[in-house]
Amino acid sequence: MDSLDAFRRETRAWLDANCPVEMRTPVTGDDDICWGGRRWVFTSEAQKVWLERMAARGWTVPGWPRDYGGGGLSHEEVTILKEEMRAIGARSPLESFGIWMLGPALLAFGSEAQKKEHLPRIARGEIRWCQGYSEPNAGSDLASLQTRADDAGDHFVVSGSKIWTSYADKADMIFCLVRTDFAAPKHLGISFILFDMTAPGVSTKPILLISGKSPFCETFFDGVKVPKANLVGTLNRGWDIAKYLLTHEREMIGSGGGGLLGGRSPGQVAAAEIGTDGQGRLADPFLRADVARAEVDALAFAATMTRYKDEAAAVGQGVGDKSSVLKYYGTELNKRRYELLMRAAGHEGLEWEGARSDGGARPRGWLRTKANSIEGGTSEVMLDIVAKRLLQLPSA
Amino acid sequence: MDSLDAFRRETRAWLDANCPVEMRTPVTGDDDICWGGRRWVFTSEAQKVWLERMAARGWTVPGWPRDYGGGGLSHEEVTILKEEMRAIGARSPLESFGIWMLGPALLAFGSEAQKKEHLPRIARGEIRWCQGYSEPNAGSDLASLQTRADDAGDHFVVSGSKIWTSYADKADMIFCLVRTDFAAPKHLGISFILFDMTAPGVSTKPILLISGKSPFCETFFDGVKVPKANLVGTLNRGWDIAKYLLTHEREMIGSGGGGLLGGRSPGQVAAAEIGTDGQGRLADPFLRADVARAEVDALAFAATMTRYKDEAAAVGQGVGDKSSVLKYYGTELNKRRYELLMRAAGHEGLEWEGARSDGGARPRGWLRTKANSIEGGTSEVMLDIVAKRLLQLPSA
Amino acid sequence: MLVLNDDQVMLQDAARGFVTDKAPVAALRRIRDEAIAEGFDRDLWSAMAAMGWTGILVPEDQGGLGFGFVGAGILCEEMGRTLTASPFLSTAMMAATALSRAGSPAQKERWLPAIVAGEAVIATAVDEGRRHDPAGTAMRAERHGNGFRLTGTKTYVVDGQVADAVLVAARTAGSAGEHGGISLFLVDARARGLTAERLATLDSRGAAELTFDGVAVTADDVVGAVDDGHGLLEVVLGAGRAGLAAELAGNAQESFTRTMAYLKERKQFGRTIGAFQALQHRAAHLFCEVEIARSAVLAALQTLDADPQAASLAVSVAKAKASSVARLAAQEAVQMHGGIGMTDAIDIGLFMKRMQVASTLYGDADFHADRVALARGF
Amino acid sequence: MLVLNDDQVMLQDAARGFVTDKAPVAALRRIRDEAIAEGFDRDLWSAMAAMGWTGILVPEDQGGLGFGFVGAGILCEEMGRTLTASPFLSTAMMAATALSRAGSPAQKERWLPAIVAGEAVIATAVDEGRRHDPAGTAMRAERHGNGFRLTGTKTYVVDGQVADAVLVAARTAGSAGEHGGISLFLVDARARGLTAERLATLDSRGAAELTFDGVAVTADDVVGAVDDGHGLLEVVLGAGRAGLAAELAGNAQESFTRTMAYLKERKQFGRTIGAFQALQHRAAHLFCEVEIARSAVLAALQTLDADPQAASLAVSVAKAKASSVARLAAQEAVQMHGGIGMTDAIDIGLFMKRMQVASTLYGDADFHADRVALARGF
Repeated sequence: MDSLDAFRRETRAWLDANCPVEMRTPVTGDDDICWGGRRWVFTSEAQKVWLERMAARGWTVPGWPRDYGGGGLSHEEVTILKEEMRAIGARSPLESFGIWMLGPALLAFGSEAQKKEHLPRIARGEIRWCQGYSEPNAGSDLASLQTRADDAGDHFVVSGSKIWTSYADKADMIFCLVRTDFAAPKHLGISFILFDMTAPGVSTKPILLISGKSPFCETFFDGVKVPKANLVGTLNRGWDIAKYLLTHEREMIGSGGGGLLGGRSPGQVAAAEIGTDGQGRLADPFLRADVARAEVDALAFAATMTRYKDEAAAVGQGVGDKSSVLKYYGTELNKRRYELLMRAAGHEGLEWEGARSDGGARPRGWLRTKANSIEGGTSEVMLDIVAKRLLQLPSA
Repeated sequence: MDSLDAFRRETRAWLDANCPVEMRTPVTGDDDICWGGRRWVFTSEAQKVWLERMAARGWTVPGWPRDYGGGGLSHEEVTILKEEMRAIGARSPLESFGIWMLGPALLAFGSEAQKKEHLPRIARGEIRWCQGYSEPNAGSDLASLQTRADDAGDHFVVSGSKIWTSYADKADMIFCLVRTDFAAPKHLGISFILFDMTAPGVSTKPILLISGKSPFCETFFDGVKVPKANLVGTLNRGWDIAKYLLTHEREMIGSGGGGLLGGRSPGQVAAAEIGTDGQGRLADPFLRADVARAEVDALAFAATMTRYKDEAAAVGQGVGDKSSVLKYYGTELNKRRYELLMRAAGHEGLEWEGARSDGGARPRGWLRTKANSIEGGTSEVMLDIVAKRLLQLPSA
Repeated sequence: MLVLNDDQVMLQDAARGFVTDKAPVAALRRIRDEAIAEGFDRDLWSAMAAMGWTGILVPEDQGGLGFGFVGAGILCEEMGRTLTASPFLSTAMMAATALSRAGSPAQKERWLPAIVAGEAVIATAVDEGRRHDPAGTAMRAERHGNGFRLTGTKTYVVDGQVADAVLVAARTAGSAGEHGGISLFLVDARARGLTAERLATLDSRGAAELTFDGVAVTADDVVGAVDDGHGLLEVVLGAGRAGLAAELAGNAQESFTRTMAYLKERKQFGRTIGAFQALQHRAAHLFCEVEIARSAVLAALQTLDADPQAASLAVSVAKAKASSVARLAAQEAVQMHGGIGMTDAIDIGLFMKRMQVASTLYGDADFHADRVALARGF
Repeated sequence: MLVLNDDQVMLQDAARGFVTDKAPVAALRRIRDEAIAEGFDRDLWSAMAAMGWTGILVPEDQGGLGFGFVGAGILCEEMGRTLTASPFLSTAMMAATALSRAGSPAQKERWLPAIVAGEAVIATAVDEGRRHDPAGTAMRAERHGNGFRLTGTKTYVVDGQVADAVLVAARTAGSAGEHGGISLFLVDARARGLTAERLATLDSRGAAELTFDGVAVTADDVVGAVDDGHGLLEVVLGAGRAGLAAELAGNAQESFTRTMAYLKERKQFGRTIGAFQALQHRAAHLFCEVEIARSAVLAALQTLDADPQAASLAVSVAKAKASSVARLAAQEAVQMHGGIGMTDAIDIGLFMKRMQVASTLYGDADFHADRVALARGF
């Protein structure tokens, strides 16, 4: 424990000396997040300095090996770093699909050359990645994807289209599931490849959501040349990587739902906005009954995230199929949270533009949550996984 | 309208003169209901007199033809009779599965001889019937029933067993679904027959429910001889009668749920038991939120029962497949009602015996409702019917 | 009889044909995309007037159809199916109810023909905060000579951005929370001291915050009796609530219908998704809820026709139930459509947005469940 | 770490073996069918004492195991799985908590060894009406010489029909609704003026209504400080609530497990019913709820071990969540079992009956959700 205590002291001192004060204020919107990439324009000098200093220590990806631009920290050290950052309100220096998704996939399935090439550039925020998974006719049924990568000697030729590609219009590169064998059963003809979004034949088109935002794109590939060196893992065995990443993603989204709930709860927001009676009870009894029950569920869910992680850490594994429990429950809770916030808001929740409603932040947030139980695997798919894999109920 | 007004005046006068005062007090339990039958012991002279007087006018079954012991009244006249009985709190003179189920079936499918033989005795309360439908391995999947009726010349020989036979131990006769063709598709080898419960080879065994009551029996048939004259409708086409009766039963159970709700609602009971604040609001805000919503649903459901009946009457038909809507929603509402009553009762709802808890009436009632969404077709079967027949969703 | 009569069925058929033809959802998209500040299409409104809709609640002897609340509700339901934007609720239902029942002869003469002709829009201004709370009216109407001066702010006034006149609730006596002491005034929108700030809203139809800065009105501008306006206000709001409940029933039915169509068309895992039993059961449950909401709405409209002052319970049941069911229908519609459901490419999101507005206005499901409980003794 | 440590896992394994072997559900049926008035089996209780369970919360220096609340909760959970009837909650959890933390040396000496030996049953008497309401304590403890006279009635006292002593909350000052002024007394069950009426209960375990008619106690019978017993009472109730929450988690898991087994076995329409997707999704949802309830229970038990006086929020989250989830599990168990589920032939109904008792005692889901909301600032 002594060395961990020492690590905590050193970390605290370093953060105190190196985290710019501007980077110690809460993130209030997308604009405050640093995504990196070739075309990234820092929103402030502080944002740039903070990324550089953290990247130099490998602390943008503290748990990755040092050889690939990471911090080489242990599980316990990573936890301490996060706690100390939270203690001073330090923002994350860098967020990206490279950190969340591609990095773990390359660490598990990539060649040494691929790790050396891509991981350090992710860690330094030099390349921004997007994820090419879903297709218009392969939504929940991801494995039926039809985007093809045909063998052309030293390269593949990729044609087809993807949908729900997050920030494809802002990304530098894509990791992508493609079909390389049309004769095999659908799960056995899929490969996992990487390519540049500036390659000839790639185009993107943002998708307007009901919330008025466009975080997703349609992405089109028309004869895109991809060097064979960019195949990750084994040809036609890309589904293994996909499954690994899907599980990883669900765990992350489920926890993210909890993370969003980590701020003020609907009951606390309502108390601030509507007020309480003399005994401290929210001055709207019907709403109070529901926000109270939501609070119970949110706290019990937070305990579940902790328990699952502790259980997984105790045996040195991931959360596995139980990530479906987190994804399902976390996103449904988040939808419920915004329904309650809308009830609390009343007329004020109906304004869509203008300064006093912060550009309609409440209703736009409400509508945005409706996608939570669809993106990254629908609630129905999560329940199917729980029923089949965790409960071992028979197939129809 | 003049003749209806006259009918109302006459009815009111007759009821006033003929309904014993003891029969104008609320029914408080099963013991107050007159079921009739060979072995019936009237609980009072008034109960006997009331049945005889009503039966003499055909008003135990006011809508049946006069030729078969009914009152021959029109739809409007039946409604007036019921309204006038309700106005003085008159009890029903007779309840029975003969009135509810077999009578309508015989009117629609029976031979003239069968109608003449059975209907008047039902109307006068002389014969008590039970219904042999479900079997241990054919619950929701009723059509897979295995009780056999083998052709033995002038009679059938019936062997097998039924389950959930209501009051089989108290009934004089049974109307029963049996398999008469084992080679045909399962819906096409079923026949509808009638026989005496005192016939050799019939035995019954009550089933103890979780509420502590035993309204149902297991019923066993071991080589029971049934004359062929007791076949109703066409051989091997009994499923048509079964379907007709199932629809009829669902409508009745659904409405019954509403009928149970016709008394005090959970909110009203809770207000009487727990009290209200200075503004008339139930003095338990969390419970109040839920009983208020249940009240909204109960009132909207009551309007739906009225609407469906009015719509059906307007075109001169039954409610049809929409009976599944009533059965599903009505029984789920009734379960919810008792959950709320248990919440209101608190510790007092935990007493199972003794005078002050009226023999544990509250928790026993609560447990009894759990069967509502199972008996007469489960909620799951009702939802399947709505999905397939009303919404035309495809089969798996 | 809780069914439509022949005249009502004919009206329904005509209305469905009209909105399908003249006011499909694309018409609302145009209002949104072209940022039409009024929040509706004047030509469409004139066409409605030509159909007689504007006068549906105006008695025949005053130039209207006198078709009653069931008829008006039928129109709201059909408009709910296509998200038709118009001042029907504010003007042809609420203002027409107020004026035809409690207007002075001069007020009737001035405004009812204009309503019937589709030439006047009249908004009703009640609420002053984030919640619907008529008894909470605090805005002062101070006596001044023979008249009054109105001072205060009204939030989320439907059609307030385009109204020719405003029916406004203000306090001539008592204090916020009391039923007594509220009076209703009909104020010309051009009156000195009255300003409207347009609100851009979720449903693209807009609304206004109205500020009254010592607006002078005379005794002739009072609708109904001074100090005793709460009962009339309840009848006017009853018309609005029932209209919104009917609209929500239409909204729910249409998003449900579109979802069923999608379930029968979309394939995943090699099957039509409508064949998945989990979705079937949710669809069947939702169907039951929609059926029950429809019954509550029809019962409320019939009760309003029988006696508007005794309709409070039935109207609250309908508004509470229709609001909850339309919400469930919208949620299920988005979820069952999956990815495409969360995009603006299809109309489901527009139904959800309007649902939120209509379910909030004039009391949300909680507000009305509270009223139902009080009316039933708890 | 929100996981069991090795010692706790061993305890869990041993407990599961013990209750499966010695106290299956059939043992509860015997208590019911033979109408055993005490509500439990004395031999089983002695066997539990031999296992050390009775002393699980008694410190080692007072002859117990000192295993802590996580350990006690593990036992409750396992007993919840088989509906084991015993005075564990009243005596080994609540009374042991009160006495080991706040008992006088004489009280400890008199009672703790007897608790550990399985020779004493001590009930806690708090509520006076149909609802759990500790602050609502109205029963008077009037000063009389050096002691007090207790007068009043306590409803639904768990194990009150069999207790050797009763820990009773009474008012030495203040009035109902106030936290101050409550004192706790340990009263011999044979005291003059104390009568117990046995209640036949839903779960066949019984309870008692205790009537105190001027029962004389001395200052030596006070547990903790006079007038300041509310804090101690909350800790004692916290032990009871956490124990019930753990039991309810066990109850929910077992009825869920039995239902899953039935879904894999029962055939209808030519298929195993567990293959129907509508049931699968409900089962999967219920599994998630059970998982989340289990987490809340473990978090509460760990928080109690860390600091019982700071555990109020975590305990209320656990009791609220476990009560709701066990209710849903029981409802789904009966429904998914179909006809057989509504009969006494299988055990599912017994799980439902005990669920109702355990979820009601010491605050139902509403009571605890209200506390959670207050603790979180609304």
